[in-house]
Amino acid sequence: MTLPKLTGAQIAWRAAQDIEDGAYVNLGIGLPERIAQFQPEGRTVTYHTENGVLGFGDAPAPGQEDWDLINAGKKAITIKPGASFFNHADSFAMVRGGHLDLAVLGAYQVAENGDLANWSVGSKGVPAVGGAMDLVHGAKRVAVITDHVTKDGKPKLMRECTLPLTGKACVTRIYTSLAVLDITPMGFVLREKVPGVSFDQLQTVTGAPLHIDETVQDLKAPEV
Amino acid sequence: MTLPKLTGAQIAWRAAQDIEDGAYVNLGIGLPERIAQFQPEGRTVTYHTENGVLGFGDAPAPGQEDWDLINAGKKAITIKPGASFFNHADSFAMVRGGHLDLAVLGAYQVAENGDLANWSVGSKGVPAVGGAMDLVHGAKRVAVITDHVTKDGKPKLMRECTLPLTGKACVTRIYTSLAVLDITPMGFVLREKVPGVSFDQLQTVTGAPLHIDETVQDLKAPEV
Amino acid sequence: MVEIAAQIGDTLSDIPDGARLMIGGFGGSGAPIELIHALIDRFNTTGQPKNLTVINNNAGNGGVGIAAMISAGMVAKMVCSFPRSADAVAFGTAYMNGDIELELVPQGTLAERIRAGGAGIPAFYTPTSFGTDLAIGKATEEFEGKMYVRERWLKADFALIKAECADRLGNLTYRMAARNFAPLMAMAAEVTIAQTRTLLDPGGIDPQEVITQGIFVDRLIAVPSPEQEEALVRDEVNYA
Amino acid sequence: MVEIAAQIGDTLSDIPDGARLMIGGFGGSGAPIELIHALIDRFNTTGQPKNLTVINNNAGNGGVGIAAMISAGMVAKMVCSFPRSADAVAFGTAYMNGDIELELVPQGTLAERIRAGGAGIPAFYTPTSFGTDLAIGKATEEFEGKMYVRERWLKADFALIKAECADRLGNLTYRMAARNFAPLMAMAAEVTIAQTRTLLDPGGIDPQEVITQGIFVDRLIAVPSPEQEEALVRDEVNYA
Repeated sequence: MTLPKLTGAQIAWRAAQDIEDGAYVNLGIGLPERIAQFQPEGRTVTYHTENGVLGFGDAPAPGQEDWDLINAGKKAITIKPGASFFNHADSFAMVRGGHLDLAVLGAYQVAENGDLANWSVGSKGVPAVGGAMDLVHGAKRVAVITDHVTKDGKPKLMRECTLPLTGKACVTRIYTSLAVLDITPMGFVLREKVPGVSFDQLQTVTGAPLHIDETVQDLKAPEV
Repeated sequence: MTLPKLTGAQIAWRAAQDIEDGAYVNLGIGLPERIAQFQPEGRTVTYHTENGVLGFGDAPAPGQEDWDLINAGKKAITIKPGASFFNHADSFAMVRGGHLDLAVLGAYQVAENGDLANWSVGSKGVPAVGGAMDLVHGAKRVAVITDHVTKDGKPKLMRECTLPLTGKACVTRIYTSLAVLDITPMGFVLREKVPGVSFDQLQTVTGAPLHIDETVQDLKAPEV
Repeated sequence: MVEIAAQIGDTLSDIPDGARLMIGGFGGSGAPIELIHALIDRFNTTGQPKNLTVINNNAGNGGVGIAAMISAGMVAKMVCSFPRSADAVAFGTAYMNGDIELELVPQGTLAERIRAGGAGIPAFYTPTSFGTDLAIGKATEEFEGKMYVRERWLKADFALIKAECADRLGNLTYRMAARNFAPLMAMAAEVTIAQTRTLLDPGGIDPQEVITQGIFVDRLIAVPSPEQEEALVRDEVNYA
Repeated sequence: MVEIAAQIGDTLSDIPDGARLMIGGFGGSGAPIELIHALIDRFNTTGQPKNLTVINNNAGNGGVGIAAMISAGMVAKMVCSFPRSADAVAFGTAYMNGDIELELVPQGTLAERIRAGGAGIPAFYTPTSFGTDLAIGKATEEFEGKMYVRERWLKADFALIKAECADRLGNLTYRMAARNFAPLMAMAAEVTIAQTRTLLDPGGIDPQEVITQGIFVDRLIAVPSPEQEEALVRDEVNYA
């Protein structure tokens, strides 16, 4: 069964639409980073990176990199007027202290109670955690952006995570290639789904019950 | 019995002789502050004040005060080249983290185990503690500078403090108007005493046993 | 996102009765006199806000600033390290009359509790106050042979602080020792209100020299010629 | 009091076997490459220091800096948040071979533990890692309805950091995001050794713009044209 689905860029576009004007946001390494390029016009969003920069901008032109000016993914960045630098303790005071409006992270698995697993696939290889365990407890809202299923087609949205947790009951919204869902005391509540995918089809590729408590909207994104 | 004794300025002078070149020092409000003026020539001492200044200098000339540039006693100060400003958490990180070489404080009472009482005379009046309880735990050495007895002639050096404590077992050296003493596992050990005061006379005005474990030197200070 | 107010009163109009206020300054250095006096103006006009808890190192001096708030009857409780001084008559009178509550906190613990509030650290251990009356009722524990007292974070509904420069994104710098508690309070309050001597466009402060980042600041008001508390006290000014 | 060294090796000659070293930098930004390479030089000449514990956010990249220390066999243990990356071959190889120990710490907890070490706070509570494998064996407690994990301070015998400007009293500034862990490590180490691009007389740094105060710095060495780790890694430089 091949379902119509959003590309990674389209998921990022969809997540970008929900970021309000004036927000302070941390975007995780990888797919979440792409959200910045789809920021709707007329909104001012200030991006935070764990290594001590607030208010950074686009990547510099190739050859223009300054390697003292990088993001948490160790990619070269630029700064916007009004940016600031600070030490790592102050940076995580912003995170842990609840000063960020939103953190958007990738996920291996998300459970219906909001548990997130995104740092370890188990015992093989070198483990690495970075700032993910801090971010899930700090931001006012923690959203996940991910393909709806693994590369093998297995559900990433589950009753319980089977991989090591990053944080318990921390995710509140999920943007996937097939749907937008909120996590509520009921579990996964479907807010939007891709047209052409039925509720039953979506349930089949989701590892926990989907709930509906208001009209489900069409999940649409432009070609980006 | 009127004993020959040092003036406040002379006690401050004596305490100043022990501050090594290169030391970072916090001087308590009042008598301890006067130590700075007797700093021996050729030594560089950097003074810390709780409200976020390292490397301050003398008081400004009258009329030249800048009330954004004060010490913990809220007196106007000046800064020396190489001074720095920082916030209160960083200031007490310096204190609590053990980065100061020396704190010199006043005392109501000091016990033979190093307990210090210098913040409260009991339940009457408005209590105030300031930074004293932090300073006694932070500096590498905590010294006290005080008259040997109270204004009523009662001992300030005691078996146990009767006034509310500032800190337990924190004082290591005491400079008084009559003597210099160290606090050791034995209790008060006499290092220097004013010529003309006998050991027995000194014991009479001290509320705990005085010990001797090496030659007692004469405590002498110039007219200052 | 920071709001830039046209009138100083606009920045303070939603502070309710019973609010917890952190107010910057150590003695007069860094005291946001204009913000405090604007709050007194509102109280004198409307009777609000009252029953305030005020967190500051001291408890006001002379007849201005926090002392004037106390005299006006706006303050139910002070949280501070040093409420006693030659000029702290307003607090002393209220305290001796039983009209105001006092939570006395060692200065370094006060600073660290405020930082903890801003940094999401609900409790920490400090050697400060161990074995003293100020540790009564608090958990203690030994670490590496030394005894420590457990202290809790301190947060507030509003912080009122005084900056030297601000940009329109809320980044702040401070003048000399006027910095003291302000950067910590900006982190620990739900709403941070800063008066600033100069207000610049974004980029007007070198990103390496920002002391308080805009993320911690909610409202700005330009006060180009701020009063200095110490000078007012020496001039025996009474704000009433 | 700060010592100003004439030769970079002079700053490092007393680091013993088994020492705990904090090394500044996040990836290559802020990595004190010259100090690290001088320490490798000493090891290559004298066989010391070895069995080091290194505290850094990462675990080295390519063939330079911390990666080269690991390849040289100087490092017994890494304490870090993110030892995995495309270029972290030296650590990955040593780890998979069982030749190096790893203490994995969430990044914000790592920063706060180091700050706590410098600030005299032996333990604190953080929400970070609650309910995860990284909290196993740690005390937990509920505050105001949320669960927290208790973490301990982290200290070191030596810190090696990279500054942009220093004055002769040890006051430091940093360049852009190269600041990261350095100010915290300077506080938490018994002996802090800083390489600096420029070395100024006292007063050369505005007192309001000092980031690390001289009280936290013990040794300075001027390195006027420091290498950038990221550039060395891209050029596939191997320091051996």
